[in-house]
Amino acid sequence: MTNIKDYDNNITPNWCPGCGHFSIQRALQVVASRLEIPNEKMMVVSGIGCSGRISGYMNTYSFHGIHGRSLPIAQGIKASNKDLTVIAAGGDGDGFAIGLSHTLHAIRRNMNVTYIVLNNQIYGLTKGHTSPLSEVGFQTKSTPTGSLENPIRPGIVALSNGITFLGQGFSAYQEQLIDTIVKAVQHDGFSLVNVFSPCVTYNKINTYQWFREHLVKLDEDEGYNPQDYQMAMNKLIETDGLCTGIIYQNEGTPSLLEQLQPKDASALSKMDLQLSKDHFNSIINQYR
Amino acid sequence: MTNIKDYDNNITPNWCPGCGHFSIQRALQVVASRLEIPNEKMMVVSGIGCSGRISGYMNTYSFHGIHGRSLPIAQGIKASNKDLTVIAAGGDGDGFAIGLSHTLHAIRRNMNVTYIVLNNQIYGLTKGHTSPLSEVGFQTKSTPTGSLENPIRPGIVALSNGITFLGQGFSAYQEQLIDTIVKAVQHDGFSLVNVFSPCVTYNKINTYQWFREHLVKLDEDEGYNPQDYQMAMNKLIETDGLCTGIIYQNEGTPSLLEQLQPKDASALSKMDLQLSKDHFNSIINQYR
Amino acid sequence: MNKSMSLLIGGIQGEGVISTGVSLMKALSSLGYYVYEKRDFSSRIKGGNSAITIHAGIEKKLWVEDQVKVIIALDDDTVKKYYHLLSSDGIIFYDAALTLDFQLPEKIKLIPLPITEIAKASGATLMKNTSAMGFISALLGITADNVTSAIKNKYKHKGEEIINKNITVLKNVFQYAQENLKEYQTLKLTPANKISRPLMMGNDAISLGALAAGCRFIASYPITPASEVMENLSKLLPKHGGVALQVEDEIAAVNMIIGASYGGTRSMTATSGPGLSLMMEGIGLAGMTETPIVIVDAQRSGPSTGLPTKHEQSDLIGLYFGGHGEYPSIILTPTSVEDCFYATMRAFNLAEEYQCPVFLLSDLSMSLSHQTIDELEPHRIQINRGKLYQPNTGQEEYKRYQLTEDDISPRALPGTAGGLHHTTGLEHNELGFPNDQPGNRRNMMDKRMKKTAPLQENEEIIIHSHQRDVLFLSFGSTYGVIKGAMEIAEEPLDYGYIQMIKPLPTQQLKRILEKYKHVVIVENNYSQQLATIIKSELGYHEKIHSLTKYDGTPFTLNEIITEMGGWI
Amino acid sequence: MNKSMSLLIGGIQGEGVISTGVSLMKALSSLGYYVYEKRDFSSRIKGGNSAITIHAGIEKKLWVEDQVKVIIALDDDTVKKYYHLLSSDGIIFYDAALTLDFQLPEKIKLIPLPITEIAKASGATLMKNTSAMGFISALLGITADNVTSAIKNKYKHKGEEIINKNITVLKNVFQYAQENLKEYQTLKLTPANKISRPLMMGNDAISLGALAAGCRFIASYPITPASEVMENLSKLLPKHGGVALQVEDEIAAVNMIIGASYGGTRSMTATSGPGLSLMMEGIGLAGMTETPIVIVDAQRSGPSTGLPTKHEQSDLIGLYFGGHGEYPSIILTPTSVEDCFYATMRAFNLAEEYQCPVFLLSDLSMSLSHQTIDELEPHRIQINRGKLYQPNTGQEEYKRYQLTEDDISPRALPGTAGGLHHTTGLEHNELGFPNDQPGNRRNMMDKRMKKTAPLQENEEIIIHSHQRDVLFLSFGSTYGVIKGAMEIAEEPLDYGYIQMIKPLPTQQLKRILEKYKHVVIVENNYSQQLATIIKSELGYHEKIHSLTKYDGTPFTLNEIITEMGGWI
Ligand SMILES: Cc1ncc(C[n+]2csc(CCOP(=O)(O)OP(=O)(O)O)c2C)c(N)n1
Ligand SMILES: Cc1ncc(C[n+]2csc(CCOP(=O)(O)OP(=O)(O)O)c2C)c(N)n1
Ligand code: SF4
Ligand code: SF4
Ligand SMILES: [Mg+2]
Ligand SMILES: [Mg+2]
Repeated sequence: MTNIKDYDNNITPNWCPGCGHFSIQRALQVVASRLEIPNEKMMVVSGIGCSGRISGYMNTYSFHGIHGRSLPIAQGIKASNKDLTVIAAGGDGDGFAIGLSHTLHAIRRNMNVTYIVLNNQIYGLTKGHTSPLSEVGFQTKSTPTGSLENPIRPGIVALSNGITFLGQGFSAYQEQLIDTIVKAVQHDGFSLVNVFSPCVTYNKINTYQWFREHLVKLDEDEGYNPQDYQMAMNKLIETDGLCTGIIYQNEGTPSLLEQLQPKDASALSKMDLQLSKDHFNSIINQYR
Repeated sequence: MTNIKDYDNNITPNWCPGCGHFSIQRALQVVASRLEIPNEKMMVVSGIGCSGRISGYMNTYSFHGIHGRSLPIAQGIKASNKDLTVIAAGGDGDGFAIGLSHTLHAIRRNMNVTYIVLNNQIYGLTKGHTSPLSEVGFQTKSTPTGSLENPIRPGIVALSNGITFLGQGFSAYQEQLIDTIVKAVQHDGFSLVNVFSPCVTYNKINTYQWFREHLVKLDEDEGYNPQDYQMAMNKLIETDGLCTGIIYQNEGTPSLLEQLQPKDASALSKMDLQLSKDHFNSIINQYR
Repeated sequence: MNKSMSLLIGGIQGEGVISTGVSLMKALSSLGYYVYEKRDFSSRIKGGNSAITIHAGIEKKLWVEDQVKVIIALDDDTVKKYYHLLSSDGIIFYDAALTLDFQLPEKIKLIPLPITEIAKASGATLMKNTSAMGFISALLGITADNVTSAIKNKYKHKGEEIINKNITVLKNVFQYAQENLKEYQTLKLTPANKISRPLMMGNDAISLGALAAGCRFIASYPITPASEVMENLSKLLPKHGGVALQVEDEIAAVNMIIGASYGGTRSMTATSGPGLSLMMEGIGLAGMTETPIVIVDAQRSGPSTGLPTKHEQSDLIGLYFGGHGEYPSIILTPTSVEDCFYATMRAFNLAEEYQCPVFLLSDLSMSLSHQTIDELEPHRIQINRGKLYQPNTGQEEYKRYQLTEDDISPRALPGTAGGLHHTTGLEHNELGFPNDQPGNRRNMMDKRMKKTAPLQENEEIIIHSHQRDVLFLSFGSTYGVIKGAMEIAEEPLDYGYIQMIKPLPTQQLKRILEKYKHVVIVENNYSQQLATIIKSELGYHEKIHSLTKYDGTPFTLNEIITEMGGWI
Repeated sequence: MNKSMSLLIGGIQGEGVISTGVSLMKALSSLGYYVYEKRDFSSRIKGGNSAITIHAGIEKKLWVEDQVKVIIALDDDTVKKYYHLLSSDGIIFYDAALTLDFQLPEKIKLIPLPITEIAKASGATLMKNTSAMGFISALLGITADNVTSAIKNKYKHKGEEIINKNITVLKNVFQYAQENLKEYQTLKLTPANKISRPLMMGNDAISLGALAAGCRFIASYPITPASEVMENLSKLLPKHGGVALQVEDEIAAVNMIIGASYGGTRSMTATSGPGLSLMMEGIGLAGMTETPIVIVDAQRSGPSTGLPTKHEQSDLIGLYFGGHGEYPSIILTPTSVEDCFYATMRAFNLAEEYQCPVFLLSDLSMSLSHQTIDELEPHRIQINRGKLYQPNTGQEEYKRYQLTEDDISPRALPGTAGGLHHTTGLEHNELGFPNDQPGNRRNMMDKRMKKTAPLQENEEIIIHSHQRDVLFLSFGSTYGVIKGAMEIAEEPLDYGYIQMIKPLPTQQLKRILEKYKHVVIVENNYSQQLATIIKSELGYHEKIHSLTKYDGTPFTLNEIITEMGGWI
């Protein structure tokens, strides 16, 4: 195990004291050290939001993209260099409002990328607007009389779209969160870890206390089998999405890049780019 | 019942002979006449694709927008004038590739708009490219060795995202299709009707014959209860989405506009826009 | 006593500094003073330093001075970051609870105030802001009564107890001031005329302008510095029968308002650069289908995410020329908060009269800076809904895109009998159906591209003349500081602003460029955007000069005055 | 015998007219003729008329003549729509199976050919295209052997039986021609030199250029007229270890290639106007993060969906000035299919040398028109990957955005030890971390905006001089027809093209504008986009004139010649 500190770049995060995002940053660092990922082989990509700042606090390669597009960028990096461990991270607005389509398409594409949602059910950075994950009745400056739209349940939607690894976590359950992310990173295919991460400044409903009262820990449920799709779906419906741990994993499906490139092929970024004259001519001849 | 012909503008569709989209156009016209919708109160909005041309063949108000955005436009029109019957229509690429996010957000928003997907599991207009609804292994010019990505199952994803009316149809099952769309239009809230509509020119797999062999008609299943969410979900999983009829309907949830505007309120587009001096002053006074 | 005064209040971001400043400005405005504000904040929620500079006086000004006479420091950083802004006779008042364990030049005058102490003594450290506000008021000569009513107003939703506690704080502050701060009497403001005026920022005025113009639908996605437009209308519209929606992204927003506007409702969205880039395709659809829409672009520092909380005017040229293909649009550039109100009303009229997208181009300083404003007169601008198809006039077949003399065709709103038609983003014929014939294409392009041409003849440049041969020309919030510099300069030059940049008022501009020897275009961007636009249309490269700034901050008086030096 | 010949083949869209034309062109190219093609098709899949005009000759030309000598009509519409294009000595050959029940001017010469009949007799109406191809070949003097090998090639994946059937059709056609068409010997082409050359369209050459440049990743979304780039690379890349992905939309496409390119792989996307508009935000991110990307924009008629199958050059100015905020980019405009190949290779080099987005701006005519091309030499352009950080050089701390003399900083690719850094679309310091200080902002803006300045000194305008004082200047496929007009004109003017529009080669342009009395800029758009760009940068309004066309069709020879008339 490498040192946790090795993954910290010593920049003080600009999050509010108590923000749930701190624990996720720490969890990521612990995961990296547990898996002994060389710093230069780790890539953290993030979107825009308070959450999006997370990539800037990792002593790894890191890319802070634009709002909602962490996944296209992360998938591009992975396709480019499959030898990197690629983590995408972003807020609930980032991934389920403006970026929803990318999230669902990344799920189907099943590249070996781990996506961590820093889910506070609100837009933190814009100073507290309703998110598509906010509950009905949630009041913010954009829904002063309460939100009227059904919240998206990330777990159920991901599962129904054929995800091969689904985990959930809670900022305050560090050990479980770390374990879940470790498994997600090890999973060969796309993995999503939805982390309940309270916004202490703007979300006065979904607080640490609230989550402690409502979350069910799946790893404490002996009968739970994350290989069982139907069980996973039922559990998500039963708990209204409020459960943590590894919810579902399908180890049978090969990841996209494995299907596109032979296992021993070199990463795209490391290939010899010269085209032999013969090769070129044989292509040209198809145009004659 | 008004005359079906009243809803036809006598323009010959530019679809290939045998294209599934013809039946959907006809079904829409029959629905309009069954429900006796005055032509000027009917609004058909479409996206871009072979499918997108449907709005141009209706003798109603019609708006042929841009690729993937039929739903935002349609919802804007409905919000603007709730007295119109608003139908959005588009292809599988339109609604599940570029427009996927809008589709899922329209579902949550639950405005009283009916969305008809002209689903041929391929991009027709661009001359046959793979769609997110194409099966694994599907070969086109963009996936010459076969698609590797899991297809989206529109029904399951819609259901898991909290849709209040879900129907499916098949171009060749006219009567069922008409019945389903009638119910969808009558539903007070967002309704999605996913119609299997063969592309005879480019999709040589999912042909009329193929659908006849694979589709299950739900209205012939006596035990099927479309009010039962769990039953609907199970049926979709069991048939891998290949079933037709009304799959699910939740009549309990009020539509968005009903919650935003009192039932007897005038449509936005018909309101008096003058602001009284007193009213204005009372607002200004909050800035003192 | 002072006719005007610049002061800076700074503290830890998220601890109420800004809201204290705003309450103070409100109190001052209601007493008849004019205030203007400039903010310095970072793109984080809590922590870090944030500061607000306020200019208050009995005359209206749209700038703050480069130096301040008073600094109120609620944290150490405020002292460190801003002491150099202090004028030679200036004073820093700081919360006595601070340690200030760093060196400052000796000449800096530092006075401790028991800001936290008094708050604590009265019950809660949280009331530090009330305490600070009390101190500033006492120094400026605002009576305890006046502050008390401001505080009552501020906390009116918080209940009796909180209000009373705050009043106690104020009482103690004023008592302390009475006893200990007599020597700072010189800081007092000259009494004003007691005309109570509203305090607003640009985004507020835009929201009210929209409401007054009959806008009844907004679809929007939050973004700094535009969110307040959506927030205000989320409160206001439902009370007037309208609907405000926060939607999934800016693409949905623009397409939704196209739908709503096509449906007959005056509709808008508000965004900033990144959202605007995402809207480009939808804007083209509005252009092609001749659907009226109003888009507020509150500019911030780009490119990309850039500096989201910093000022810039760099979206102009992208809007002027941007989008794939060619379509007409209109760009309005208000220069004051009042102007934001009227320009917004005008935007809705222009959109429906010319049936095209209209941009209200604001900038961060304009959108977020509070100003004391003169009374707004909503009836100054009459609602004009443009050409609408009237059913049952016994006309021939309705043609949505009828070729007319003025290139504008009557719109039929859905629901109107007799007005059935097709609308498409494809090239279309007069009836609205797709048509790819070259002749039709030419006609339709000509129609669309020419319809806004009459606006080129408008007088859209307002000049304050001193009969000089050099003109300083600007737009947006940049105008205020130029006006300021000219007002205090000994040899002021001519100066002015342009309030509609697209279509460019070429007739008037040509006259101006003929008349002046030099025109210096002042703008907050790198590539001289307004200058480039004018040059591309009219030439005069040798007469047109540029003063640009692109470091995230607005021009200072001094920068303008220095530039003037080169032209006198 | 003819040194060159223009002919038009038309029929029902979707029934193989285009592919027949392409086979014919391939056959001609392999015999040493140069062909050039112009297409007329509609935005529907089957039905409607579609036509292909082919110019074939022993000299290379990049245009088709306005009039054609031969029309081969496989449907009635072809006769109706195109008979007016026939030259005075021209002939329409039509399928005898057509009814032609409409009136035509008497002078039109109509000859029936048993096209369908012979196909049917040999087994299937479907082989009508082979039959038509046989007839045209016979008329042009191509031997049965040569056509046979072309047909074998065309149907090589369809199996023996089909090939044999088609060969029978050909045999019968040639026999019929032998017996009945002797009098049309005059239509024969002069024999060519038998150098077999490839036939390609711009999109093919772009794909090959990308492959040769070392592009190993494309993420793209289908759109006319750009899809072939993705389609070609979907076949080619996997064979060279690369990856091609059709993704969910253009926003995903541009962001994915930003990721891939940041990751160290040469990456691209290809789109047209609507997709480009959607990419604007991502393009700004590439600009801000200094990530090299290559974007092909195959322009079509805008705005909005416009005329998706018609030609235009109207995205230029939006690309030149567009996007929110300000960032550098490069725009290359190839003028021939060969040029598409080299310009694409160059684009990848420029992207990595200057670390910014590079646009390869094509247009529908360029992207989709087949041309006989001269041999491509991939080694003419060496791959240059720009400044890359080399690990373990004992350097000090790595700074991704180090301020350097040439404003370009070495890139460290992820995976490189010692090169760890942060990348953000926020304004950042040399290390890459967010930074909002005014001084840093100025430095970083200057660095980014100035780094491409050296390119302004390039010679990017190629002029064909006749020592005249009027220059016709154009870009993209428009150049070909100008060249054509000048070549046949009695008093040709100087003419040329510009191959890189951004940064504008201002040094060279200034010399040109000084030298010529008049510069006529010829472009397919409404608002004189290239002219506007040049005027905005350099002035010379009185010298710069515009010839524009925006009806969806490219310029004809005659239009250019008419315009020339005004300048001689
Ligand atoms: C295209 C675009 N639109 C809007 C914004 C403004 N914006 C920044 S962050 C954000 C949402 C933040 O919410 P979330 O993703 O949940 O992250 P959090 O701050 O809650 O961690 C928005 C709307 C932007 N940066 N870009
Ligand atoms: C922004 C944008 N990207 C791409 C296109 C090109 N395009 C037109 S239709 C289409 C997809 C058509 O497929 P689908 O939606 O399934 O409709 P179908 O033709 O199969 O009915 C695409 C990619 C476009 N018009 N706009
Ligand atoms: S605003 Fe909320 S999400 Fe953002 S840093 Fe503060 S607590 Fe965290
Ligand atoms: S290409 Fe396919 S979808 Fe399009 S019209 Fe033809 S059959 Fe229908
Ligand atoms: Mg959030
Ligand atoms: Mg389709």
